[in-house]
Amino acid sequence: MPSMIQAIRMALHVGETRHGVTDIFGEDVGPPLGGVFTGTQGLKTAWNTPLDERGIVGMAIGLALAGQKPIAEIQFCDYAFNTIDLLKVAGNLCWASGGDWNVPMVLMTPVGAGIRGSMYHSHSFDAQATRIPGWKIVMPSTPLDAYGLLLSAIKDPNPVMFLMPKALLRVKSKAGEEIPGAPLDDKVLGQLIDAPLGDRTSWAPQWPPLEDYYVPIGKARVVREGTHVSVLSYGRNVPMALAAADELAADGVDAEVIDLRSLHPYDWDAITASVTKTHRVLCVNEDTEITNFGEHLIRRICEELFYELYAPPKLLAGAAIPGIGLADHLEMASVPQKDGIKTAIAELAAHEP
Amino acid sequence: MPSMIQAIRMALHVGETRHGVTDIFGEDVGPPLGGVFTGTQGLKTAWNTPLDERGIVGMAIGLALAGQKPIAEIQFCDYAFNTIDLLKVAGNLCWASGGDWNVPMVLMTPVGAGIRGSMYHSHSFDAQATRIPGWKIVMPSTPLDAYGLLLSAIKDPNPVMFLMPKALLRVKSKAGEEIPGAPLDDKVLGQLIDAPLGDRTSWAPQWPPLEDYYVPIGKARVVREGTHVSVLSYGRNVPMALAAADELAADGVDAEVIDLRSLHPYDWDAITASVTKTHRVLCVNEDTEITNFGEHLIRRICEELFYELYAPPKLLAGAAIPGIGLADHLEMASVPQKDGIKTAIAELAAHEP
Amino acid sequence: MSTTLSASTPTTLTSPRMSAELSLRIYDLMLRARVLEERLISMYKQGEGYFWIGGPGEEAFNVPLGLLVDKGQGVDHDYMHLHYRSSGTLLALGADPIDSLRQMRNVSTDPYSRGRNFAGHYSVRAWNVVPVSSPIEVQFSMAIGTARAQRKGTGAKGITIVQGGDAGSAEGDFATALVWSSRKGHELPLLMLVTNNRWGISTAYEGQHGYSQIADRGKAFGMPTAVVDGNDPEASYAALHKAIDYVRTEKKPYLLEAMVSRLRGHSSASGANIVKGEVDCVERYEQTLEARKLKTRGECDELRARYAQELLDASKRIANEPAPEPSTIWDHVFADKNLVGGE
Amino acid sequence: MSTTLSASTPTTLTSPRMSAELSLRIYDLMLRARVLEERLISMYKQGEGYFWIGGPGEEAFNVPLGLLVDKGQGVDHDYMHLHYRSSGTLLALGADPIDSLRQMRNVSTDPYSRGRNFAGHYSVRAWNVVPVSSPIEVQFSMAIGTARAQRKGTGAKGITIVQGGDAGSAEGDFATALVWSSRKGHELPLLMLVTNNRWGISTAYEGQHGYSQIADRGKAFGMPTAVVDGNDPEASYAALHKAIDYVRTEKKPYLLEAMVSRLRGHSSASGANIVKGEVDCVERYEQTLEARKLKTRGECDELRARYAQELLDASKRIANEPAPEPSTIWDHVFADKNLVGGE
Ligand SMILES: Cc1ncc(C[n+]2csc(CCOP(=O)(O)OP(=O)(O)O)c2C)c(N)n1
Ligand SMILES: Cc1ncc(C[n+]2csc(CCOP(=O)(O)OP(=O)(O)O)c2C)c(N)n1
Ligand SMILES: [Mg+2]
Ligand SMILES: [Mg+2]
Repeated sequence: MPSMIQAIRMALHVGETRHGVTDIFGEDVGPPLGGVFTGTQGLKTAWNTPLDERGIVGMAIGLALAGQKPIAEIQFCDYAFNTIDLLKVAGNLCWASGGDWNVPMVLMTPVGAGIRGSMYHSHSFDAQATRIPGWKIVMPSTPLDAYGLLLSAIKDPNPVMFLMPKALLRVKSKAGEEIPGAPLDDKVLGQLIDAPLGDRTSWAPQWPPLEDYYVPIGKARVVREGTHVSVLSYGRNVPMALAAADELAADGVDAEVIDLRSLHPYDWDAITASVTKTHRVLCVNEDTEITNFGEHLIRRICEELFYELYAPPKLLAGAAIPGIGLADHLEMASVPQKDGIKTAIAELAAHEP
Repeated sequence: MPSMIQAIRMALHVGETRHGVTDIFGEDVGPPLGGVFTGTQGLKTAWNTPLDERGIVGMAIGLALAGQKPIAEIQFCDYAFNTIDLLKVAGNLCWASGGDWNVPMVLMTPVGAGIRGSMYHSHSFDAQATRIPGWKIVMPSTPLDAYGLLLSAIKDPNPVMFLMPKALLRVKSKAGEEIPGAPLDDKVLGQLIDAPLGDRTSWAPQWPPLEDYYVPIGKARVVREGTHVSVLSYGRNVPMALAAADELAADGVDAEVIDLRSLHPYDWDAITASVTKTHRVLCVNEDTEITNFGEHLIRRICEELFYELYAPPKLLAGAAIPGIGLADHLEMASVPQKDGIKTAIAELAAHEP
Repeated sequence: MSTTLSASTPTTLTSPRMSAELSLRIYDLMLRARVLEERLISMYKQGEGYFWIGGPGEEAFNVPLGLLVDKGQGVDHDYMHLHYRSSGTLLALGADPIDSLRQMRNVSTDPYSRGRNFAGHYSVRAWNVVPVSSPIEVQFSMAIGTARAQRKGTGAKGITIVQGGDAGSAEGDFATALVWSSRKGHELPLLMLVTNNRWGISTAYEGQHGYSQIADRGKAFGMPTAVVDGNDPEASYAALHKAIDYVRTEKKPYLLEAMVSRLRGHSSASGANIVKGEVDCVERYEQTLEARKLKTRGECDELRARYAQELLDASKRIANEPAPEPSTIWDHVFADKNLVGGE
Repeated sequence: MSTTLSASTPTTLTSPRMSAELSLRIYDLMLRARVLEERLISMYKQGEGYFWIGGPGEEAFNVPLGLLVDKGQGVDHDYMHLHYRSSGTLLALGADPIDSLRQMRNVSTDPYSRGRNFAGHYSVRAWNVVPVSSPIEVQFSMAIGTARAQRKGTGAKGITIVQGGDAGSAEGDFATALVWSSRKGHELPLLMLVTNNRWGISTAYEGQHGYSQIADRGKAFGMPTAVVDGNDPEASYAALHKAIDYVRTEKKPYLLEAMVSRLRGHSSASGANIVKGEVDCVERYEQTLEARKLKTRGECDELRARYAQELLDASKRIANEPAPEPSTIWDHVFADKNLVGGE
């Protein structure tokens, strides 16, 4: 079964062959490397840019204004913080011009901890991203969702940010989550689309007959149904929360795990349905915990569903410190881990008004 | 009585004459203009930089590393969004070096709406600022607090952001809020320290015998005591909230208005004391309402004071749209106004569990 | 590779005499642009608008620019990433000045921003005029994108033109445009224009730059550069013509700096009053045309009076046009279904 | 104003013969630096660290740099804003290589970052070595600040040195350093160093730049520029000596580009294996010293083996040093009372 990074590569291939993608670019995105996570190997429209994130974002905006369909990559979201003003411009040109112009670009960037990336390969971007109006923001937790969300992003007439959970990029699809048209056998798929090590000058990928598949932007996915606690999460923390919930089932705790998938717009109906069922909420994400997107969800839940709550809603997020340290202990102590999620769910479930 | 911008100018003068401030700089900060809001007129260490915010922030970091005491200005916070990465570096050098280095710089920048600034002279910065670990963040709502917070910022060994509420810069001190050493008479003060219109080449300010006065970073101020509702705010919205509360007193609604003054670190004790007294919370600020600092306060209040709450906590903030429109109607509809605050307080006060 | 017309030398004499017809057309547009700015300033001073910024002093350069671009929509026409002093260019492109009055009044009929943005913040998709953004110099980072869509090999007939001021060239985005447009083997059809009025708000050019001319910065990148007297419409026309031809045929970058005046100061924030000691390109060109017997003083004055009256009437016509509705703040956040937050 | 030593010409011959003592000192430090990087790479490959990045291939330039700076704390000494390939410079300054091993192991005894940052991310306040930050080129924006604290008139004796790679010069921050350091009448004592290995991770120099040498970009700013063979320690020493003298005496900026090798690829992410076809400056200098009868092959091999053994022993010595405690993540967020959030 394909990994998330292979799913992303396949969606990009479908995008450039069938859906008008004209440029896939960023630092080390083109040959020979094809991306530091291999996400852009073998793509015919992939090219290497100068080492200048402002130029990369500006290039994408300009291409989009010229009616192209650019997909820009910022190598690590840690290096996107010198472009926030340009991301704001991308998000405001349609509004500023009263609808005269639109900016159909996709920005993809790896986010989060989990690869021992130390201070500058562990940043999250969800809180920052949700602060930039005019953007749609998606973040998959499975290869299939990555495939379907990226194709939806490519079709969208607005700027769409595609956040790639670094720690999940090499995780493979589960049964039942096949990518339509992709071979099931890892080896076969790898031989078709993975670039060889060493010299690649004569290599060309052989793409399987991939089919279109769309995950609508704005729709969450119930990963695990449950009745005691609603866990609202996305990206890397979704499989963690699922594992925590499964382990807790033994102790009779039945948690519902929801993968938001879209951070903006987000699926308020799904959140409402779950909270009115479980009456207990845990938001989990890796971003720093002061002025965090999970706090927006909790604020809105408190404003609109206050009397549905049988326990104080809880946020489990990254420590509000300047970076994530390299040493294992430090990283573990800085972002949510399975055991912490488990404890938080159990406490919420045990809480009686 | 002095205006907030005069109070800021006087604090900067005290800083450069008595507290080691070596450089006060930014676009149009030096002669002849002395700042687009006159905040840096007549200061001996004020100078004009190139039009390059990244250079301005980098310059401040470098000066601080070299043991100087720089005060950098970003002309409008709307133009600070291309420097977020550098602000993050300023906030992480002490942590990254395990305490080897520190960065004693002050960054001041005008924020918020209220001067019909349209899309790029109306931004708020409080949500973005509170997302940058390693920084202390303050925002005054009176001239005296501006004076005392700025002097505390100058003395602080860390990077401190001094957010200047644009709409209040020309508002004058109230009785009882005199700046120690400054003449009470507007005309007298103006003649001493305001630069004349026209040619200023031969002008020099005459500084009154100003005294040190410090508002500790991290301490809120109860602007109005009340028992029914706690209004947590800062900057421009504080006088609005106060006016709303005073008007509501007639209808028997007794709201407590708290000016946080420090956004990071913030005064959790003051918040706790107020909420455990009133049991009803309204957070008011102008920044966009998705992933907003008020949502952090509400999240923490819900986590730690849930059973103290007799009503759903409420946030009144800026609309989550790409900009603030120029036309009056548009600006009014985009950020909190007095009537909206009044309604929100009244609804909370009327709410029974 | 690099041509330099110094700003001081009387370039009118060096440049070939222009046809009377074109001279008069340029003069007419310069005058219309000047009168438009004066109307906008009076509107501001009479409280009919909150803020003014614009281009009095740049007409001699911006009008020829508007006349020389290939106007239209899409990659086969020229993209323009302008800044906030471009009224001359817009009028030369055929914009109706009444729309500038509408933006000044921030009424719902403002076609450029629906009452949302400041005066001079144009946006005309049908003419490839991308929205003017207030943040200085970001247009230089975006322009490389439209230029790439028109690069050699695409078959696109258009080029990209980006314009900014002198102080703004200190932003990294200016360097971004230089670096990205000149990559060997990947050059972009990008014309970079710097209108140098020797000021950034209150900050003088002197003491802020290490080169004598901003155009010099292009030389290391192997692109042609030039400096032109932007107060001379004929020299400007010639310099722009040469630069645009080069970019269009070579599909490579070019950096052109124009020395211009700032006749009303930076903006209404500094009073928008007449500044002494600056060359007035309209007056200067009127003298040239008088000397050439193409216009008389009387004709010029009469024309100016007529245009002023037309705009005064126009401002009255729009006096009762409605302000945008508060609820419209939610419009156009997205190009498709407008879904803010989550529903 | 501008001197250019081409990277191709055999600059060893043109540069005056160096004293035997200094030659041997430089060689010794180059070798120690090389052996240190090799130890770090083996530690990475043996799972004793998570990530390696460093300077094999830059020793011939970085060692002379470390020998030539005025070392100490404060404005009367030289500030160094380095990047992540500076082990040669640090050893030349007198750093103990064992501390680099500690950072590689991210143990609590790592004096540079307390186990928080990647290998090669040095910080030594006592020597004005500001913390190496991973984001490319931000050091160029910060360096103007320490340089201003040392500008003409302050009486400060030190200068500021900033170093980055070739690809990174595309960032706006590189232009920021050029613009701010060369402002007429406000020049800064800033030495800008570009170590050009012709790669940015996997992206070749060719096709990414519009100039033949990055140093050319300094010319428009009126600053002296030079290109030196960074694989030649004596040419590098001479070029650095000249540049540092100029900056120290003139208190003005200078841009020096060194052509260097990248002997182990970009980092451990690309395998950290030996790359063919790159000049090895240590081997090349050993041949020079042999030719000059200052060293024999045997002495070189013996020295290398000894240093390798010393570092192997050192790595064993620190094998049991403790990892940082989880609770330490909260330390040093602030320089004073550590108050995160609100208490
Ligand atoms: C990024 C940014 N910083 C600051 C400002 C505020 N500002 C508006 S115009 C201006 C001066 C621009 O000078 P110049 O680039 O020479 O253009 P000019 O106005 O002289 O035509 C400044 C500092 C801004 N709009 N954008
Ligand atoms: C702002 C930023 N963008 C991207 C990266 C990822 N990155 C690390 S090193 C590197 C290449 C740097 O190349 P160069 O500047 O030539 O230095 P070299 O590594 O070749 O010495 C990149 C893209 C980064 N660290 N910082
Ligand atoms: Mg200017
Ligand atoms: Mg390199």
